[in-house]
Amino acid sequence: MTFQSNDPSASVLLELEDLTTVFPTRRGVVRAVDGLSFRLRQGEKLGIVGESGSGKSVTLLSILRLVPYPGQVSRGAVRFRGEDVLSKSAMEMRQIRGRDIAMVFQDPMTTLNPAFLVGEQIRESLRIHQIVPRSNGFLSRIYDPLRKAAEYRRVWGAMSDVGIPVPEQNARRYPHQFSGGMQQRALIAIALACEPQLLLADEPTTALDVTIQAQIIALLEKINREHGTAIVLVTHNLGLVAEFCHNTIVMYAGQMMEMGGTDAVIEDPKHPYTQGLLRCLPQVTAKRDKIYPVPGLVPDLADLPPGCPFSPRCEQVIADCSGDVPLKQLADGRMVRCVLY
Amino acid sequence: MQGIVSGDNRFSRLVYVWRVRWKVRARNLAEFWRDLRGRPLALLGGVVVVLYILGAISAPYISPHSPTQGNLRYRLRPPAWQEGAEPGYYLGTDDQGRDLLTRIIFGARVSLLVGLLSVGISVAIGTALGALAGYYRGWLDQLLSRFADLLLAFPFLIFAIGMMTFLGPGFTNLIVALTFKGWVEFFRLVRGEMLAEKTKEYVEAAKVVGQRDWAIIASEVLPNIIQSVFVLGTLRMGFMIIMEASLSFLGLGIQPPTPAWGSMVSVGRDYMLTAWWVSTLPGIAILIMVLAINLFGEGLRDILDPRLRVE
Amino acid sequence: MRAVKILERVLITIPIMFGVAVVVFFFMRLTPGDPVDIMMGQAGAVSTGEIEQLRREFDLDKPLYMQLWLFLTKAVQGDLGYSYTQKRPVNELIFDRLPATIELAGGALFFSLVIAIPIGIISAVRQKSLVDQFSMAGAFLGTSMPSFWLGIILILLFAVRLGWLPVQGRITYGINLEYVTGFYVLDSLLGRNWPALVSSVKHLVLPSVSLGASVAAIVARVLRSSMVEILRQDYVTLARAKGNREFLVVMKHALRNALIPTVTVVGLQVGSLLGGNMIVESVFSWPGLGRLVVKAIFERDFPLVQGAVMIYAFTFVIANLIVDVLYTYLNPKITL
Amino acid sequence: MAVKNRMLLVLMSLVLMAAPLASCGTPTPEVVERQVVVTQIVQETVIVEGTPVMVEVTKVVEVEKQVVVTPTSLPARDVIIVGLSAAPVTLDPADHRTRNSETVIRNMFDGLVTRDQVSGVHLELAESLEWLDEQTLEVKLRQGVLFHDGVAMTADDVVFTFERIINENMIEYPEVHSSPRKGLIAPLESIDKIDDYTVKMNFSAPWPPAIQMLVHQQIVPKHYLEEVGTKGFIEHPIGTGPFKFLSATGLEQIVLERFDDYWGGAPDLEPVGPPCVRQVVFRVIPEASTRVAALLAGEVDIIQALPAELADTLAKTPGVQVGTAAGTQPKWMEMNVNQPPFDDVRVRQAMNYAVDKDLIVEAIYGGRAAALAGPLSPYNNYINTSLVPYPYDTEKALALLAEAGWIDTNSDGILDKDGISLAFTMDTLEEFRSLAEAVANQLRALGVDVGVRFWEYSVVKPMLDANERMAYLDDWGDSAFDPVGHFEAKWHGRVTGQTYGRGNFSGYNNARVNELTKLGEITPDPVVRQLIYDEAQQIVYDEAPAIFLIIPDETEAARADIVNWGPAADSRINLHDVCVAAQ
Repeated sequence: MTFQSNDPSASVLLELEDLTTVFPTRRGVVRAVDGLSFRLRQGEKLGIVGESGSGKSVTLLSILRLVPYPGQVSRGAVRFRGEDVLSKSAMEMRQIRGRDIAMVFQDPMTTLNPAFLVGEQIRESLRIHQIVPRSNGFLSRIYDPLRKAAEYRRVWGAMSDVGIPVPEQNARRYPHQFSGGMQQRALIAIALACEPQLLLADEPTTALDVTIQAQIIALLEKINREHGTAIVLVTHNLGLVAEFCHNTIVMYAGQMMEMGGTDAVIEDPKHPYTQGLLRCLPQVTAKRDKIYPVPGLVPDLADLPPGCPFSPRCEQVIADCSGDVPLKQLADGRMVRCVLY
Repeated sequence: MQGIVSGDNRFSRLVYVWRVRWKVRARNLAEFWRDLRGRPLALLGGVVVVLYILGAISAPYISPHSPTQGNLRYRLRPPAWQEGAEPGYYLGTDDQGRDLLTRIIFGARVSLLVGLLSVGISVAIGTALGALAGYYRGWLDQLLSRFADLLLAFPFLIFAIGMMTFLGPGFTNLIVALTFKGWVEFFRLVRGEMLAEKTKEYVEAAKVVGQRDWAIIASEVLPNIIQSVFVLGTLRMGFMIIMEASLSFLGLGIQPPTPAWGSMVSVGRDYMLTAWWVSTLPGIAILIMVLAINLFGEGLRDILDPRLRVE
Repeated sequence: MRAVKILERVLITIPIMFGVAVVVFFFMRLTPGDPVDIMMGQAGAVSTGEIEQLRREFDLDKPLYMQLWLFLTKAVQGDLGYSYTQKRPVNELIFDRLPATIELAGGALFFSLVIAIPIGIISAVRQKSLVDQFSMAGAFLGTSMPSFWLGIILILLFAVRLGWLPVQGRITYGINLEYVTGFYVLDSLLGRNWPALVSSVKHLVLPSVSLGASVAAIVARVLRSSMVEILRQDYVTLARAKGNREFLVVMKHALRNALIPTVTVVGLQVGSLLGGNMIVESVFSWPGLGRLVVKAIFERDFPLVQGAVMIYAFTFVIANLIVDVLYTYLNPKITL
Repeated sequence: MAVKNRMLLVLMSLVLMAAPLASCGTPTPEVVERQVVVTQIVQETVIVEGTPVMVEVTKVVEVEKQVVVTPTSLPARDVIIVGLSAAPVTLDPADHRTRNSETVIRNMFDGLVTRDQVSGVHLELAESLEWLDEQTLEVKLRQGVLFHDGVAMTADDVVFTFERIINENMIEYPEVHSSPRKGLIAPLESIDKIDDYTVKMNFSAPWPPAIQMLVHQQIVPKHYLEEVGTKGFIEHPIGTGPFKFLSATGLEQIVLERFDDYWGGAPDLEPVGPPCVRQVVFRVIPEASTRVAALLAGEVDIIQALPAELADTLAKTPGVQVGTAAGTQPKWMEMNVNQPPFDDVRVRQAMNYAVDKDLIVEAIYGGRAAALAGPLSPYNNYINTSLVPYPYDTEKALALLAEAGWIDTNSDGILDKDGISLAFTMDTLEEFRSLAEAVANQLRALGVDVGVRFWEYSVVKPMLDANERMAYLDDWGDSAFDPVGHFEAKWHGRVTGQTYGRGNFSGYNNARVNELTKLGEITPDPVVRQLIYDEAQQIVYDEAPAIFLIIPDETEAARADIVNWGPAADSRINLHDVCVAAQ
């Protein structure tokens, strides 16, 4: 259903090459993202899955160069529309953020600023990127009601786009007066306000009820369809990926374990970790089926085993696992990092 | 007979709980020490505080002169590095010809005691009442909270002055005066935290298990609150020492010839133009002390309050 | 809606004020020392008859509950009695002095905020940097210096040695100023009286610094720690992800939220600014209420102490009311 | 760590910078010296035909050098700012009991008599004073004296003034009450107007210090007070003094202006005429160090109550001058004679021998004080000149103590007797801290365990009254320079409900001293009085109910260009003659 709509002829929008983001800690340097490479074409929907702490969110933050101090990108490149993002000046970077690449965060409760009206928060990116030109007149720099009105019309537009009813009223409310789903919609409206080419969605549904989750995903789907916005969806929910994404990347401990067309990955997982993840997925159809958890715990990034980081939890572990495990390309263009292949 | 049996059960359970607790604590202590070493400023603060305490304890053995007995002939001599200094009086002398260094060392005893006692008693009262009020609510909470509001409405210094005129000067009275309003802050802190903690699951669990209220308060909730109390306590110590100085400014502080830093700074202010050291050197002693306590307290807060950790 | 809530809050202050009145009444009466004794001092001849007469005049011969009743009933009517020592109505004395005290407290608050807010922000943004460590050490210094000591050092340095600022008083003698509100800075602004403005501001600097130093230190520290926490919030990252300049991220998105705990602390500090005044007032001979109160306590001038403490308590309660109202603007989640 | 060190360094250097003083120099004014004869009105008893008659004589008591400016040009400044140590409580001459109120009031009001900077009394609004008999004083008033509103002062004003003081409930604001100054003129029974410029004062008993005490009462305008009432009066007081009221800011700052129609002031005290400066400002600066700093910074011209510590430094500072005058506040440490160990006269004497008063005078007061030789101030008009201060003699002190049984038997450095250490707490007030600590120090060096405790006067007073405390160090004002007000209060045995012994905190009660005190009060003859008080002083001296300590000088300071200025013994600042030297 999905792979074919991923047009290979579309131009590459975003390219990550050997991206490595590190955090110095007292117990040594932690690689939150370790040598990640992938390409994203225009209009593509890419899913990144993995447990907590696998470096998914840091990847997104690295793309926007918003990795919190003291973390930093230590190696690799991020190319957006062929331009190296990492070498851009702070000012150029600010122009990209919000306008070309927008981000939707995990928890709408903490991501909306409690002190400002929702409408103002949506309007902010419009103002920053001067989407609506200033009107004439010497006072317009400080006071420009016409521009404000025009901006608000766009705000309302974005709000109804994401399905917030009565935007004129809801724009004048505070985040805490919104329900969780509405908050998430507001967040997406913020991201969409400037009609970006790329939307980075960091677990946008985790904090929501299942029904709301579906609505949000449908919303993202619609955005992708109508605006051709490329979307990177970060989640730990494989089902979501299966439903939504063209391509899927499975990450573990900062490394890419497996990558490929979503259908292929779901139907024929190569990496034992992917297999494990799929096994824990509760099957609604199969009654009373057993859930098989992936044994063991999320690894301590500061204290990784040599070789494959998954090896301590892997059921198919062999001696070679402790050696260097390179990423291998399989025949159908899939990539997998495992000694078994 | 049954009582003994159930007592035994309780006893063994308590022993078990305590052993687990102490293990956790020992591990925490090691972790704490590691964290502390990672914060040189806090560590330095702690070291300075310990040095002050040691100095205060060993004052009679390390002081070159008598803290109370002066010689008017050596009055207002400058410190050793200034011209006209009296040999053997390294930090100069005060208006009674007493050795300033000795008085500063002995002053540490009084000032540290003022800080420790006034804060310690405030913590004890404030925590106990705060925990009760926060746990039981009801009329007790109403009563105590209104009383606390009432006390808060008085400016601290005015209140302390009133108390001191009421009680008369003296060390004990000073502590009473400082404590009388000092507990309110701890009360408010603990009460607030207690209200927050009370709704948490572990308290519910303890209730379900059938723990008694006092046991829940004392052994379940308080250990979770005590960290912030501790931090606030270290921050208040400096304040109390300065309050003593401010009361001395009005003649309500520690009585002579007992040396206390606050009184020394206050008394020396008349000599600021002619003999700066009389007031300034004890002032610097307070400053370093409060600085050290605060650095230590701030470090403690960083370590103990996980919310503020960087990682 | 808000007005009703505010009114409610104002009404809540009444029992507090009543409590303050009763407490201060008994406090003063039970304190050893006789106002008449102190008034007559040591000099000259005093006969027992004279003393008895004075006690009658001050109602001191009446039983305690009668005195309390008289005090309360009069206080409700706004009459705080008259000062034994100053021979003037307490109301008049207080309102003569209160503007000076509030002006000084205001100056100190202004100074401490002007110092503390940038320091708190910069320290939080540049966490663990030299600037941070330096200013936090400075903040510790601020809380560890008795205000009178700081005051005397400032006088010696800036007034006597450098001659930049005046030693004492509120305005240079000889500058004419029409007193309307009693706040000299305000009065000179109202009258467009620039020399008076310069002089009164100059006189305000050193006392404000001495009084405000500790508040500045506390505010800087609270602001820093709440800023540090806020800067880690998702909405700050979102603000960055929108393409905001870092300056706006900090000053608009983070500061507004970080100010919430800061405002609480400032509200509580207003009490110490008002009540810590008397020492700074003495050092800079600032004709404020604090000095009057201390003198009144020592002289057992019951009506004056009672009145002044009630005014302090009232100002404190009002200051906290303002803080609460301010709160609702800063934090829309809270509605009084 | 590095940060912290740097902070400390900054602080230290800040402190060090502030430590030494700098001050700008002012050119010394051109001055000439001239001699001024100080006279004093004294009553003397002359035997006329076998009957003693009291007459008044003007006596030359002192010839002193006074510095007077030769004006070369008009003064550069015509405003003088005075730094007071405490605020006056009112500007109503009848409604206060504090020195600083009087300081300001006496620049606005004149009395019947006034006092010079030493202790001599001079006629002011009175043209003459005559005792018609031992209890009746006739006062002839000066004519042509104007109040500040231009109305002439007459006998009505004088009668009104004194009746306002001696009658009950004469002051109606803020509530009706009686004048607290009645005690200062208690024996005055009534005052009668004889004619417009003559009044007669009737005393209930002979009262030798009457004229000295009249200095403390100032004449107020009857017509004005009756018109505006007390409230109006204290808001804008009017008197006959050299300066008229201009404005006051809550009595923290009081501005007075030259009264150009001033009648001139006491003719004995030159120069006579309107004041020199246009305005004087009294500003309250309670902190001593701030007062000095304000003087150094040139913000004030004259400061009151200069701490002894700073007098030397200031005297050496260019641009500033320091003046002293004999003080009026002798200081003692009274000992409870009714309790051991001070019930033994030898112990009390030993205490007197154990204190090195000269060292205290030198070290603490920089020489600006005098040792006391007995119960009276050396500047009192009836001082017993044959007494000398107890010499500093620790051996004698120890010998006396040993005689009384106090020996250090357990060699712990503290004397003891029957297993009890010689120890006591010295009560005092915060203002006497330096002196009290010095005395305690010296006694401790002798082997007496002395603690010091500061009190508020009001708190310790009832305990002292009950004779509960062991030792009390304080002073007792002597501004009238007469034993009355002093001897009966301090050394007469305590009599409940009377003024006798009201300041007697030692519990001392000697029948002969009591008798002499009462005799002295009513004996008009100065020679006889001198004999009476000589004997009384000798007894008190020998019985030593107190350690007779010292009397500090009144020390004040002024900018160098302030001339015709000097502190007064009673610590009042009279600005009538003060000028600013031309630059």
